[in-house]
Amino acid sequence: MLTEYAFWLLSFIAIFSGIATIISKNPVYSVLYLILTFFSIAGHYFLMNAQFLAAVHIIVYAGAIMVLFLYVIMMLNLNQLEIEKRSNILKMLAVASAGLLLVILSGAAHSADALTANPNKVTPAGMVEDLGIALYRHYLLPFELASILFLAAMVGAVYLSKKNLNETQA
Amino acid sequence: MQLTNRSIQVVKKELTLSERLYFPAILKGMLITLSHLFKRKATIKYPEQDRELAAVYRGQHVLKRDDAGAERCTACGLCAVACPAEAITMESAERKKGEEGLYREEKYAKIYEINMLRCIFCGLCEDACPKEAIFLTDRIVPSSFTRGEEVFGKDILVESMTERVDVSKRQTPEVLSFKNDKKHKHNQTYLDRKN
Amino acid sequence: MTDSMLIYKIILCVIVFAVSLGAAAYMTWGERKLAAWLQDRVGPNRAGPLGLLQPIADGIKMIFKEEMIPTHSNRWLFILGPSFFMLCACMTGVVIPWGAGWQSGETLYPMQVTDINIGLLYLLSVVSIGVYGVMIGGWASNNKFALLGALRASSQMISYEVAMGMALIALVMMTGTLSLKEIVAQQDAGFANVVYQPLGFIIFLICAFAETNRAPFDLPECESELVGGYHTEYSSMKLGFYLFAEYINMFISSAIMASLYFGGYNFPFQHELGLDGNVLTAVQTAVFFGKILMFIFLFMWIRWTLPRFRYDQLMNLGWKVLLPLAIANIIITGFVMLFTGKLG
Amino acid sequence: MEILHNIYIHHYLALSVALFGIGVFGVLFRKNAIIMFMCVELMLNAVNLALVAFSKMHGDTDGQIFVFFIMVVAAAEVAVGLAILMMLYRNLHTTDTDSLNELKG
Repeated sequence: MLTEYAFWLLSFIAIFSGIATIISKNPVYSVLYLILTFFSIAGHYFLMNAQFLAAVHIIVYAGAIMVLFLYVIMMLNLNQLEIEKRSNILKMLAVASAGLLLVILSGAAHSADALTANPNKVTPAGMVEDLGIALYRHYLLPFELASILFLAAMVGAVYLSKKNLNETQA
Repeated sequence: MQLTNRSIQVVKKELTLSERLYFPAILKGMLITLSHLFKRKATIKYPEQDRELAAVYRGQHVLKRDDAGAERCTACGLCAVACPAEAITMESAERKKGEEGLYREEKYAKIYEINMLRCIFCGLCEDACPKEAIFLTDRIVPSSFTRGEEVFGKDILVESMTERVDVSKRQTPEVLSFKNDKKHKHNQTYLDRKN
Repeated sequence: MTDSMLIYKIILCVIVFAVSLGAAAYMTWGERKLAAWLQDRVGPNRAGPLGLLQPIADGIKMIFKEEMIPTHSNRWLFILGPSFFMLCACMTGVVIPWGAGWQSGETLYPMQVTDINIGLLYLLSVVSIGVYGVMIGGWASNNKFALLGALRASSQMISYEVAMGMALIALVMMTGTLSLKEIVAQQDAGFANVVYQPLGFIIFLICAFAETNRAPFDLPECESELVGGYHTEYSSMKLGFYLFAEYINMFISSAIMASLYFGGYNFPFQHELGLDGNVLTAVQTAVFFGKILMFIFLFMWIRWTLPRFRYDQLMNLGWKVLLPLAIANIIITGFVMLFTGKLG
Repeated sequence: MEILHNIYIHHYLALSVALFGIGVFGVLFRKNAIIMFMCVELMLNAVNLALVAFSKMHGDTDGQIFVFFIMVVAAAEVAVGLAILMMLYRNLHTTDTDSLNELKG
């Protein structure tokens, strides 16, 4: 029972703060609401017994990615945003296309009703070991490729954020 | 151009490995602070404990009375003249009949004020005084909230006969013995003269 | 989970909370006393015997001071900042095993609020979100110094988190578990982990100093450049929260270091003493607190010895020294495990 | 916490779809590049949620592994993307996507 209430509460928080993220005028508020969304998603992971993933999710998303966002917004001093003027037609189109997508996806999700949890195959606690084995046995190549991706991203980020490119070439 | 031979050439030499690791230096510093943990504390708990003062410490002034209780000051003004900070002012008055027990000489100081905010505690007033009347003592001048309170009048400066202020530390043995010599008229109180 | 166990856990939670708050309060006293002693002074001695009531006096002063919120600040975020920082500081205490557990009849009541099997990751994640308290507070103050202090603090904390996590990975490789209870229990049999992981311990120690914003890494609040750093605009109890949370962080990180690297509540020859289970637990808890006190002393001792780093030195140390050392530590640990055949 | 008795996969899918829709709407609705970027993150997270729910349903770890890789990609993307945004802001002093209508910087 308790977990059900937790599910509804977390879902409510996730959707509420998700909406707040996109309608907040101030980007700092947007970031904070998005962090709240991520926390509630982490809560969902906990509910689904994916504890390791929940912790990693918080460390990576809340602890690193959103800090970077906040950092950029604070550094650029974007809190006094010019009022966004987007034409009404575009707004209507945005609502329409997002709504259409929503309808299609929820229709697809609804048809998944027959899929229920398979109680025989519920993995026991100790997700860390299972994940580790899966990651380093079956998915070793993608894992290594991911680290190469990281390296490339790191080099790219450092190169892009250099103050003056001409100076470094000289 | 070299003016003196005290100039030293600064050499920025390469740090050795142990210096570059920093840990030995950090450990050394930490041992130094640790050794201070066990040293005698320099602090004293002031109102309960008094710090030992030097024998020649110059603190708050006192205007002395003689042994019979008469004020020694005769308002000659030499202290005010000697004062480099111009902290002393006084107003003299003539002694009336019947006041011999209060004032030693025919002239006395009606008002005698020392501005403690100006005073530099040099002790020149003490040196200038021909009547052995003003002395600096080892008492610490109390602090106050207003400037007016720091101008000390006779009510504070003149010693009371019940709590006499010992200034023997400030006097050489010769002066002390001279002062006790009643042969000199200078040292006689009015009671001595009466007898 | 039975009802009695649930009640017990709630009580334990409250006790852990109260102990960390009380410890933090008395650490302010200890800090001032120790600073005084290291400088040949006496320290607080007026409020109560030995100044022991000083934290209470400080607390009363903090609460009754005038509360100021700058006019152009962001009011809600201004309040959220210190609250969040305090929350994160208090959250870490729940995974630390304070002792083996109380045997009452059939059931064993563990001295740990919750033993989640990803305890170490939980710690890291709480530490990593602690940055927000500082950033939000500094930004909401609408003050250049506060913002710069906040940016410094956050970049410092993020940088040192990396090396800290790397240092922990070597430990996790060795122990094969992420649960703090397990790690502490493993140290009962053999030596404490610091014997096997001296380099990892030193890296972790330095990172703990940086994470708690303690000298010589107290750049975020360096008075000579940034006035008060991220809490320049704060006064009254909101400032108190920031300062208090720093001490709680210090207490908790001392507890973590004690349990990860110094055997936690275990002490040598504990089973040879022939003590009864519950008595042994009490002694173990006392020993654990002794270890924590030792680390707190180290924290304070270093603070009053070493001067503050320059900012570029700080970043160089974090990225160019500690991170490579931590990676080297992982590699060395891996090789040793390979050759000693401890690989599972 | 082991089993959610009355919460089935379609609950999670509905939540995931809702979050994804919010993300899409945000990307279309807002003009600020940083907010759009954040909405992309939100969409990625909606997908992650669905993957974890599937992983839970099937009782194996593959879904979670995919979530890992999505996180990796998201982190790399944010690092590069924010660097690009910083460059953009340095050159144009705005993060409004409508002002990026020239190929020359």
